[in-house]
Amino acid sequence: MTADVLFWLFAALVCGGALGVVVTQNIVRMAFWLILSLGSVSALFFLLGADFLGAAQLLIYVGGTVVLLVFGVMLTASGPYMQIKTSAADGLLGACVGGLLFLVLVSSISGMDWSQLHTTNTTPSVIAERPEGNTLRPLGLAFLGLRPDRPVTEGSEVKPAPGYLLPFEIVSVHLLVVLVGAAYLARAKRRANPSNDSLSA
Amino acid sequence: MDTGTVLRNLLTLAWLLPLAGFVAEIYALQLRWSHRLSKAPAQLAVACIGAGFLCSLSALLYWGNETKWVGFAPVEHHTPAEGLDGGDTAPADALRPDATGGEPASEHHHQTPKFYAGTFYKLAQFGPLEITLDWYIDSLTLVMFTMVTFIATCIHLFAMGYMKDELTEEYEDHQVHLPGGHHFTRPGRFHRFFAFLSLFCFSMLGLVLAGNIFQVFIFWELVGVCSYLLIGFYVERHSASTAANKAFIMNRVGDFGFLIGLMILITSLGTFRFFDVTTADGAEQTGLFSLVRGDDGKLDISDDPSVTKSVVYLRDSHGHRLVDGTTPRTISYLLLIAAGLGVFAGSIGKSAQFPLQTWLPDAMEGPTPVSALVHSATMVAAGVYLAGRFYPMFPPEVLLGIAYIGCITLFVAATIAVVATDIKKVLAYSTISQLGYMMLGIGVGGWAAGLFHLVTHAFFKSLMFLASGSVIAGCHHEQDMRKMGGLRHKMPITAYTMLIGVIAIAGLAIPGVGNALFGQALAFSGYHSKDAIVASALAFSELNRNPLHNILFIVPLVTAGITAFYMFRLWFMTFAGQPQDEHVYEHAHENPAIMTAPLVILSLLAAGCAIGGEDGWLYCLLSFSETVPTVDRFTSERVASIVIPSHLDARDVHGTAGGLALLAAFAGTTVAYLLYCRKVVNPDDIRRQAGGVYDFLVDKWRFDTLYDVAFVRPCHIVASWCQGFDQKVLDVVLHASAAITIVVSKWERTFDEGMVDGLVNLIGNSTTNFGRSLRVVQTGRLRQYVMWIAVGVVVLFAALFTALPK
Amino acid sequence: MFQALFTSLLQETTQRSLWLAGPELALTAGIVLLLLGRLLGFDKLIPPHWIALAGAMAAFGLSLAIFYSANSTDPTAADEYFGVYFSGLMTFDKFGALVRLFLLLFLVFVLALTVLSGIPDAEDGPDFYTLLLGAVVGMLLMCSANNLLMVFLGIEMASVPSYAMAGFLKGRKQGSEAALKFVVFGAGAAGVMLYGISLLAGMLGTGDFQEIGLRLTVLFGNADGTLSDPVRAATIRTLLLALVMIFVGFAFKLSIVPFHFWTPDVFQGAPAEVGGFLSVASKAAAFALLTRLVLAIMSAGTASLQDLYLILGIAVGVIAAVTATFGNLAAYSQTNMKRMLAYSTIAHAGYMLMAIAAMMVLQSGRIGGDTSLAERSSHAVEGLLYYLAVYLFMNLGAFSITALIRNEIFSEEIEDYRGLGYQAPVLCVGMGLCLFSLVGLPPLGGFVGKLMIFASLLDAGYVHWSMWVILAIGGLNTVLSLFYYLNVLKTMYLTERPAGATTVTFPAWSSAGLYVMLVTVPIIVLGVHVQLVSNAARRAAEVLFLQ
Amino acid sequence: MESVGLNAYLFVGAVLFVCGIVCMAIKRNGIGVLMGVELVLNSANLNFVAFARYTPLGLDGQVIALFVIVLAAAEAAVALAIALNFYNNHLTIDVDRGSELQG
Repeated sequence: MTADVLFWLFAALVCGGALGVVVTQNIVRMAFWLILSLGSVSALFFLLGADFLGAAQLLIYVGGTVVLLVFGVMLTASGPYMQIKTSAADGLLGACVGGLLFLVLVSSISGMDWSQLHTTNTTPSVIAERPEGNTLRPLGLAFLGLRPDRPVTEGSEVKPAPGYLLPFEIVSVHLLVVLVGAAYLARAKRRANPSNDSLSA
Repeated sequence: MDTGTVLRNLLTLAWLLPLAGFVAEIYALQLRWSHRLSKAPAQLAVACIGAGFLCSLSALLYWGNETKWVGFAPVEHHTPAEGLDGGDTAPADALRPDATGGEPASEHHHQTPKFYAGTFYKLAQFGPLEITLDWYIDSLTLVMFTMVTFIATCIHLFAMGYMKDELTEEYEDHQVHLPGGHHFTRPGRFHRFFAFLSLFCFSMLGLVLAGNIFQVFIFWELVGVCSYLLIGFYVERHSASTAANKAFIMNRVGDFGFLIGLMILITSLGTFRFFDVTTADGAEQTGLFSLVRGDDGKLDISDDPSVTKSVVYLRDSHGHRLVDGTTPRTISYLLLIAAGLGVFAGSIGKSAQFPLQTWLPDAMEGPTPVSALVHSATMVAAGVYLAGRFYPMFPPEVLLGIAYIGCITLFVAATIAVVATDIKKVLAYSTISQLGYMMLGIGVGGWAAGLFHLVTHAFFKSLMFLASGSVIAGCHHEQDMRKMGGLRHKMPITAYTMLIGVIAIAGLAIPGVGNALFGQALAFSGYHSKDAIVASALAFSELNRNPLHNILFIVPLVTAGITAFYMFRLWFMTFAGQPQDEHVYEHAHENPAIMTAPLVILSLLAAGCAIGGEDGWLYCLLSFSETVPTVDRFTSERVASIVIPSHLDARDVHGTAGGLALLAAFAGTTVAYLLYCRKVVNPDDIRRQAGGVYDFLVDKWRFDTLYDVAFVRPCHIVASWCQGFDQKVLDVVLHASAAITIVVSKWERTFDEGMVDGLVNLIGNSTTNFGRSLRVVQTGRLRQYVMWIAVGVVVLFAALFTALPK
Repeated sequence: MFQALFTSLLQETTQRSLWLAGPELALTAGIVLLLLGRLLGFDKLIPPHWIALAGAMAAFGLSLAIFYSANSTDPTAADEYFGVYFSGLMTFDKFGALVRLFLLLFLVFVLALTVLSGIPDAEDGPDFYTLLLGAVVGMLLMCSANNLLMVFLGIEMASVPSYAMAGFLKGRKQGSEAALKFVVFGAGAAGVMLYGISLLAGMLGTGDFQEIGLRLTVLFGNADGTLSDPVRAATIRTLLLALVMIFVGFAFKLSIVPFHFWTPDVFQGAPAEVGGFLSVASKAAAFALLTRLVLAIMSAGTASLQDLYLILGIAVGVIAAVTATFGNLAAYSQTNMKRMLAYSTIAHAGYMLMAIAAMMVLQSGRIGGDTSLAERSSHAVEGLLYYLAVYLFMNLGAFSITALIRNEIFSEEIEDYRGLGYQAPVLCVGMGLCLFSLVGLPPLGGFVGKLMIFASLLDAGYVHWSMWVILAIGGLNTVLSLFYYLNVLKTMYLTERPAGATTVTFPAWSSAGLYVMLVTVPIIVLGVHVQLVSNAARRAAEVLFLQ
Repeated sequence: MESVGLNAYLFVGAVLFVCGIVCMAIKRNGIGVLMGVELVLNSANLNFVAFARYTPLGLDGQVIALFVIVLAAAEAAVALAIALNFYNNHLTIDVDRGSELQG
């Protein structure tokens, strides 16, 4: 029961925050609404028993990404461009398209009966145990490529279940590459001559 | 070396020389062996193609020598009964040479293989399908090679004179007006012109030498590219670049059909080759012709009478049905028709047949040598050549289609030519009309007749184009016939060589005179070949009881008259009569020998190449390599009852058809003479130039008195006898008929230009406009792009959702 | 238990996975070396492009070795050699090996081009090459992905460095605009795709490609209805939604209408070298991945899904036809060479998507029981691979020649190419070959590729007639495309160089001239000697249709 | 069994998704557009975690979500750098000003 109340509370905060981001014209307020919304998402993660993920969400998103965005706001919000307003027509058009999209999504999802879908499960892979909190250790092992939570056996042989060693490693390469790129772009440029394009490199 | 190898080597040399020439010429300036004012590139081009001609000619002679000249003399024709007897038992596979090509294996009446074939190089292999460079040499190939290289040599020589304006650093193009009253000036492009000509010769020869349909397609496209380059030679002129584009578009439309035909062939027959080969491991791969026609040239159709269900059994070169396990290999009859129509669509585009004929008159924007080479004698002939080469693959329904397309084309084009006043346009329409004759000939089963006309037409049409080029050059680029007249005095060689061409195309003959010598009427080449076509058409329409098919005979017959009419009209307006424009006349002059010499040579051939008619060497040579022997009649009952006549049927009606055609030609000539030389029924002209006509006649024409006595005087006497009444009747009748013809032609021209051209232009413009309007979607606004993602998801989902079966 | 798992993981990783991931590792080593070089200062001694080139060559060599060993492996031992690695996240087969080979060969060519054309300069070199190699690592992952997570990861890894590369000339207004459009559009498409992946994974309870088919069979297999009817309808609806959303991600990478908007803007704003890279590499990788994903989904052999598959196939075909037509029409009125090539890229994506459509339709017919269709759908993939191989050279050729001409005349406007044909014959003949091949004129490679794709459309037409319509549209499009390509050549060859324009001297026997020849000669070779690649392509395609 | 089921979470996810897309489509401020991207990615993450809880996807859902967070951070970094670069060149962050490339 408590969980229900908490869910409705945070769900309202998530949706409200997201709507706030859309509706607000002021970029600083948008950042505030975004923090609210994403923070509440992390609360929902906790409710779903994904404690590590919830923490990561708070740390990386609220603590990292959004702060990055706020930096961006501060660096770019100067002078007359502080408020760049969306015209009413654009807003209306966006609302229409968004409404249609929402209709499509909800009409598909709401008809689903997930429990019925998965009781018919007869695939070789066993239903994994559903994470109910305390996911730090299984997640860590999964990143190393080990899945004790999801043993797959064929006869007497033990086969490795999908482990995530490769993406875990390769994503670090990705981060490296991306940060190099971001640093390059954000570095002070040498040809500070935006009005005069020269094609010769 | 055996005969096949020698022939292959000679023809390959003739084929590749122009390519070498092209490479040298296009970079003549870059490679610094020539400069812009030098004629060296042209000399190189002439040398290449001239050497090619010598190679081809020696190949032809070698072949004749090796085969004891059997192909050059008439063969005793079978009676149908004999043909039937021979049907199954004759060792007809002896008609085919050893599969690797070259080795004669014939046991037939003569010890000569019908053709030599082989593979240059294997490009690729997709499972059972090989893509190869093949060669295929029969007498048709040899004749085409010799004809193309010969005409090309003449035209190269002529062009050296015609294009000499380009030998300059600053060529001023008088037809391009820049703002400020100046003309556009650019460096001359003499070397480039000859480079393009060489490339064209290479492509055309490759097309003729090709041993599989895919290779034909490749060179087909190359020929199209060359044509594009040459038509658009004066690229700065808007009309020239438009015409180049138009030619390319029209051709591509046809090529699309060609491509579909190719795909059907590859998917259902699995080979592109014309001939059979034995692979290294001894397996026999049957070529297209044997697959469809077996060894006896007949389609092996299932008995099922419905066209949608009947199939053609595929056979090997021994006439056995091919099997795939136990089921016989077949191709649906309908699919065969579709493939045939597809390939013929390519011919329609290239040979400017109805309804794709409009590009050819516009293509006259190119320099006149180009018109002569590309758009009269050779490139447009490629379509006819393909139809002839591919003849064994055409079931009777397709042939009927070919015949009707040819029939429509020849009539439409001829009527338009009647009202044209641009000298090159008249010739262009005449080309279309003659190509229609060829197609008609092939369609009604006169395979050899159609190709016969192809060769003779090539000679006299290139002659006439060169003569018109000579006129144009002599009159300082004046092309309007109404401003000419009397030019035969200024340029006699041009005029009389042209006259030979005109007589040849008109099909005039003096019956009875030559019979003793040749067994045929004394006539120039065009008479013989047109005669053969008309005879085939008559046989076709007689054998087919469907009254509609009579059109196929009547229309060409009438058009023979119209042809004579407009050709003589052209000649009379240009060379005879009184100068219409003193300025033009004053400045007109005969051209130097380098331009007139080719005219003379060509006129000899135009006059004499077909001596002997259907018993002459040229016709015999062509019919020697007929892949589908039309010894017996062939009857198809699938779609409609169609009977393809045999040689004998055509021979039976030859006298009738020839007589009628001759009559029509004389009628046309007479009318032209009356209208444009005598101008008896043109009251306006008579009123305007009343006295002048008589002076002109008395002074200038040698035979004037004769004509005067024979036609004019009686006319006048009768007129005075009838005291104006009869004259008025005659006047009204003739005038009305002339007016009706002109109105009809104009209407057709309007249709042609308004509808067909308009449609093409509409498509072109609307494509560009549509493309431009698509730019509006690309607003450059990021937010709209993102909006499209959402819209795209919703629309895609909605569309798929509604399409999903419930 | 734990010990057994650990041992098997260790064995799998060291004995198999690391060898098979060799090319990726080599590229990663290249990236690390580049950064170390800057850190330790030896980038002054060894220019960064040599390091990058060494990494790329090493990766290419490794992938070549893997490719040969894959092709020479005894088919009976195939079970142990081929199959998944890295605990099921990746899969190894001849298909992936071939596409990886294409990609790395392409990378080597692009690197050589950047060295020749001088983008980037010495100072920015390490950054540029890091991004380039990083993007290729992502593309390699896309080629062999076997899990929905790897799909997203691969696409992101390939895209994000590309965003930065698009804006690499950061002082230029157009460059920064292009990059912003690219990143926002790409992020939006990736978001939509990720949402679709989440729906699909949630619905099936797995992200593994092998299991997707099994799960779908379980869900829809028996007509007696383990699912009650309304739930069944909703499930199909959600499946459709998920697939559409995933398709959006691919459509963005492939620039399929209407998700193509970024393409012209980015290609125009970005350097031609980057444009060439994006137009070929990311397309090749995305097509490989799309083929895999489609086959994974279609491996569910239940007749009840046949209708859905057929409709999806037709829809893809229609989209492909629209894309090709749109690309060709919009290219008409372009005046900027790079922008025109961008639209041409869109059109070619349409042609290649037609192969996928043919494959889907044939597969749906195969599910209907006609087993002979398996071979035919493998021909569709063969055609796609061949087209990609040709496309690699012809499009890179067009873009690289554009870049080299830009270095000579400082312009990318078609108007400024007037009369170049006689001043720089190597460049212009090369460009002519590339453009003719893009049109699909014989005897060039583009013709063979188009022929193969059209042939499989013809085959697919026997399953559903709509494919013939697509074929007709495709054929018409080749006619349409002729004119704008020809326009470039016309400008180069049939007009004179205007007075006062820069005189270009481009020697044939320079390194750049040799490079142009090296890129364009394969176009002819592929058009003439088809077996060279078609055999490998056939073997690679066949393995996808084994079951 | 709780009364709040999977569909409720998916509903919240759908709201987030639509808000994110609309935000990207209508914001003229480049930074605002990037915030939209974050919303979209989070909506998918919410789905994954919910599926992890309620379907056999299990822990895999959470793993995927973690990777998405990391990738989103990387993407945000590059996107922000590009936005700043855009700002430097155009002296505004208004994305409507960048419509030089069009047609």
